[in-house]
Amino acid sequence: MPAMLRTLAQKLGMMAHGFHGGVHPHERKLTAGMPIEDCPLAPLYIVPLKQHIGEACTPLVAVGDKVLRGQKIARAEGYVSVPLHAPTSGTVVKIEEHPVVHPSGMSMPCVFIEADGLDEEDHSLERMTNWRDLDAAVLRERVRMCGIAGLGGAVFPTFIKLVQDKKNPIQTLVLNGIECEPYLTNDHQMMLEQAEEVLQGMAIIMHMVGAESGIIAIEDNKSDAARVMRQALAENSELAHVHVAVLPTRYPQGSEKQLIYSLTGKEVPAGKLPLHVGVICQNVGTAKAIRDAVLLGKPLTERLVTVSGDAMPRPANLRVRLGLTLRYVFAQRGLEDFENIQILHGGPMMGERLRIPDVPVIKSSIGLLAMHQDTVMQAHPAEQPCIRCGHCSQACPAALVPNLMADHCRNEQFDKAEAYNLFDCIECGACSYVCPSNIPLVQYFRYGKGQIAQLRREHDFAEASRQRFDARDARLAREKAEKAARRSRVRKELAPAPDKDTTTKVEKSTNDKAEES
Amino acid sequence: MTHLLAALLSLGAFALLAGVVLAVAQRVFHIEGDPMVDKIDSMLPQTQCGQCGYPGCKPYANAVASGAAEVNHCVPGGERVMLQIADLMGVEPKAVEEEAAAPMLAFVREDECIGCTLCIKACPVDAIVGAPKQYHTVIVDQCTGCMLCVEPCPVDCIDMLVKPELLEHWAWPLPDTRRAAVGHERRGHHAGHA
Amino acid sequence: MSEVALILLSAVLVNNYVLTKFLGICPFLGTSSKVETAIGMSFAVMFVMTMASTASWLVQQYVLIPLDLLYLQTIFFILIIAALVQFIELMIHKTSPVLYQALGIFLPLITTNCAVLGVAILNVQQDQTFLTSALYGFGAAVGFALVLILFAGLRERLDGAPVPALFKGSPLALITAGMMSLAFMGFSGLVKI
Amino acid sequence: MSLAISSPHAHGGDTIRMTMLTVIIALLPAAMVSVYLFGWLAVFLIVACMLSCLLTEAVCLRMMGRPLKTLLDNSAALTGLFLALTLPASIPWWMAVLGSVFAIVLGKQVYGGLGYNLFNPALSARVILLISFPLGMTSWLIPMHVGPSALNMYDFSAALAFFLHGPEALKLGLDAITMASPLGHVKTEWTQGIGVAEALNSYHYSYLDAFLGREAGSIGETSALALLIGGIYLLARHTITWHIPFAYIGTVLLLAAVFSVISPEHYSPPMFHLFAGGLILCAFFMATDPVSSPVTPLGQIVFGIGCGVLTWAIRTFGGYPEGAMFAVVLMNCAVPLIDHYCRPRAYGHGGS
Repeated sequence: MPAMLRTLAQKLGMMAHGFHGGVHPHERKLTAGMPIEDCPLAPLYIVPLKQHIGEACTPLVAVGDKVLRGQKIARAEGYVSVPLHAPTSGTVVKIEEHPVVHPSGMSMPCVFIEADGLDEEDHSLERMTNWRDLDAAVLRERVRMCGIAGLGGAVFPTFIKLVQDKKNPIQTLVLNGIECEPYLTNDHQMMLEQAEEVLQGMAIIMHMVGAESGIIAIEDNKSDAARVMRQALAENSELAHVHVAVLPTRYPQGSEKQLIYSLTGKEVPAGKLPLHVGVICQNVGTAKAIRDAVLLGKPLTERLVTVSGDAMPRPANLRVRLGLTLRYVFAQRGLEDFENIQILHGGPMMGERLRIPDVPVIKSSIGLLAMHQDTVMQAHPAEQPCIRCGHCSQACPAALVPNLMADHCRNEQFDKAEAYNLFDCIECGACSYVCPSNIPLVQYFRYGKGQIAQLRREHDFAEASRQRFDARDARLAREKAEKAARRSRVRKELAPAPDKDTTTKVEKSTNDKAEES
Repeated sequence: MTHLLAALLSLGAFALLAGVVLAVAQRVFHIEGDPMVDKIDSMLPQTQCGQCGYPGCKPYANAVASGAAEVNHCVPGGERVMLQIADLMGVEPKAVEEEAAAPMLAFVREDECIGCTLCIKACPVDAIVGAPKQYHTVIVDQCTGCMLCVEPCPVDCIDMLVKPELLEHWAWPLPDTRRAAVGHERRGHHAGHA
Repeated sequence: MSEVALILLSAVLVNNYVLTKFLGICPFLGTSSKVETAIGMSFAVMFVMTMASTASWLVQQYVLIPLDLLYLQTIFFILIIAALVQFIELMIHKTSPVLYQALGIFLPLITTNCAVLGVAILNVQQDQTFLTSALYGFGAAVGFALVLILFAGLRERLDGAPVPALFKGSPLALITAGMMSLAFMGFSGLVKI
Repeated sequence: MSLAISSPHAHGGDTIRMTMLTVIIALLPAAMVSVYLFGWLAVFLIVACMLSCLLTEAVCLRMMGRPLKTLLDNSAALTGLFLALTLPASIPWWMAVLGSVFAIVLGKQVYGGLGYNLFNPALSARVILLISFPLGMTSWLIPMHVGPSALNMYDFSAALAFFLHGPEALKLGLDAITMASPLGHVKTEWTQGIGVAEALNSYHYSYLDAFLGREAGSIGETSALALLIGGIYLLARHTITWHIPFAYIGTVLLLAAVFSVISPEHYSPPMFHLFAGGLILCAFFMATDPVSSPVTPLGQIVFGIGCGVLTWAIRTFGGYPEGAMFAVVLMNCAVPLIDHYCRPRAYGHGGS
């Protein structure tokens, strides 16, 4: 009876279950259960110099250089950055701007590698089979060196999260196998086929951060994956304190903060990392990549990609080398004509719409969707006025008030938008999804965030300019005063000899110029 | 007579009382300068370009705060700055007369530069470096695009270039409400790339 | 105790100076474009109204009536109000220059706010005691503040609304105020004093 | 340069049109009861209000140069239906039409159309009518099946004549065809010093009749049952949430219960308040009008409590017998502030 009452209360929205809000879009997991296939190698690879959140990399190779698969071709710049590696063996043919995955359709410098077809690997990194005896810092450096960034789509450099902090000891590792976006199945398939490897990666991460327990989070629409993982866990004596948690399917459960709340009831404070509540969260694909980096010494040069969409002739779960163009990958699955097709990079809820298929696959490419033009257009009908129905606030996983926030962004009242916690918006799109007025709320938020960033940049620049201007003013005033003082002194001393005075003046003025410059 | 006297006295006494209270209040609540000037100054782009007719941003801020200048004279700040100032001053917004050009950068064609240092002296933010008889160069990160260096150059070797757009600085535009654009636009690009 | 509540209710809701007596419309329309400004104005008016009604009661009882100077009532009251307004103006200029700027001309214009003088005069006409007159002045001010802030909230919400050109600005503000006034008619008869 | 279009590239399929249609469907039981009680007069009133709302909306859209297909969002039709249901059956046709014009023009279009109105359009029109024509708005016809009435409202021609020309056309005195509403009766008796229990007694008040709708009142607000069916339908369809109706009705019940326990002679009992007047209609349909109510759950609860307090206070102490629509319009004034101060605690901000 209490259970029934609970369900009724939840149905009526009187009681929360798991994280706040959320929606349940049509799953459309066309590729569920399809075995992972290897995408064939191609003659040309394009490696953009920035594939993660943070600073872009600096190339280490020059045109004409021969590279091996896994060889480092670009160096990380700054702390929030990881290096890049050649996806196959071949020759660097050019380093120039090329369109990349970005909503603007703009270009960025990319390294072009012409494959030699041999796919020779670079074996310079030794295998760390003895990782249990190694210091966490050594393993962490390995993870960084191998270029691993969160493969769930956020591409935050992974090594940064893998720290042991005395103040905030990590108790729990959450392995994220939620995959709540429609269409996407690559994590699902990885858990089905490579459960052992994923668990090895999990053990390595737990060793690195000193976590005592682990949770493998899976939604109830992937019960087969949960079964496989449970079985693999049963066979694995090492991971005694790890369990599989099956959560009700709801988008955006895969978002780190929402997932942590669903599992532990803890909220990550705004502006803080999950480790502040003693949790770290890693995607299953990332765990597998960490395992490959440590056990096999293999840098990140490939990833699993769900190639799907309602316009995809033969959808599949593919293992794709980074740097292959989308056009090439799509062609492998029978899609060559892009007339009336919209390409989405990522899932339909958070993915970017790409303008051309000639951009390369990067570390964040969780899915490549080919959608019918009409399907995408139906999701973007003409915007109507907000009727303030509040469905967006009910759906918001961050408990924001999207419609009011969007009003403030539209009216350029950015201070108010910020006061309404604009920067806590995770851009999951649940609000736009439920909006009966079809308001592109997420775009308003992105506009607001972009404008605020730009205003801050402008303000900082203006402030720096003002300081330089003031410094210059002060310097000019000082020089003028000095000049006047010197002049009066000189005049006093040399008053009887007028011709000499003029020469001094000339000399002095040239001195001044030199000083100024 | 006494009635009139009473009226005058009481009114006078009362006025005196009010006067004394106000005089004291004036002392207590005395303020130095105009606090609005700094607020306005912090909204201005600090190009010091002088397009407002004042010798710099601070003087213009002064003029606006004192009511001597309208809020719409800052050309590089454009509409946004005008709206901010109007909002702060509580006055009706007024359109900026001159259209703000795209953000510019000064660029010295070094092979033509004669090293006269005139541009260096003109630059209000010390964003040009160089010694006499040496090539001068603009520090890109510090140039405000005020164009004050162009005029003094005796050999006309300074160009104003449009500031390049950076991928990192790209910002989402406001949504377009005429959503049919999805179709048109795709057809356009397809012709170019197919 | 219940008398206090009734006086306050009556002054705030039933006999609201703005919406049922239509006094003080000028600052009501002038300072309601932003909630922050409206709150600032509300406090200024609250201060002036409460002080003015108590001060005017004192003047009435101890100066005007004993000296038989009732014909000077208006002048005295205006003097009190003007002094109070000057005082609050100096204070706001010091403490919040932005609010000072935002209120602009409406701050000194509290002097000529008929609601303030109206409260002072009605107060002494109604033969109130010192306490009830203070309370009544305060209640009237709270009523003014309440509707001013509500109205400012409504007007802020209209920011960016595609209002037909004909109704942009004051016309729509007046229609909204009219609608509020109609709604406040619902309070009529609520308190019978 | 082509346009950037942000994710999500999927949509749940909700539309304004369907939302409005859902509310119209939810009002059908009440509309049917109104036809049962007031026969053709209810039909005329509903048709007149809906048509004139649609027509006015069309004219407004035309004048503002907006596409006429906006009419299809059903919002004008809904406003018309709302307004009709809050009017007494005795109202002359021109008053109904005038009310509809007020609702659309002053209630909605001057603010910029759907989504921007500050007050519930139907209720603002109702308030305007009540204050402009107090008599016409408070003459309650004796409904069919309730008491002996000189007017047979099931008779098409008689009803039409009454609707177009008023009672004079049928040579009927108002006394022969009208009665007091329960709220009005209690209020009148109260002013004459008669206690609540006695007043209800003299009215032959029955809770069952009030629940089913066999009492005088506005055509759509008499039947608590029909309105509750519609309200539950709206809740089940997630068109509204429980916050406003529960907070609103709960507050009225609580206040009425507390005060009627303290002094049953002075204060009406809670169930009387619940079934009387427009409380249920306002709580489930008017106060929950999304445009003029708060967005956030906490705000909605505050809004509901405010409506409840005002409704009870005006009914109990005020000059008007019914306070529900005043309460909602009054609380509409406070919505922007409620929204601002009752935002939910965002994820990661404070809390445990």
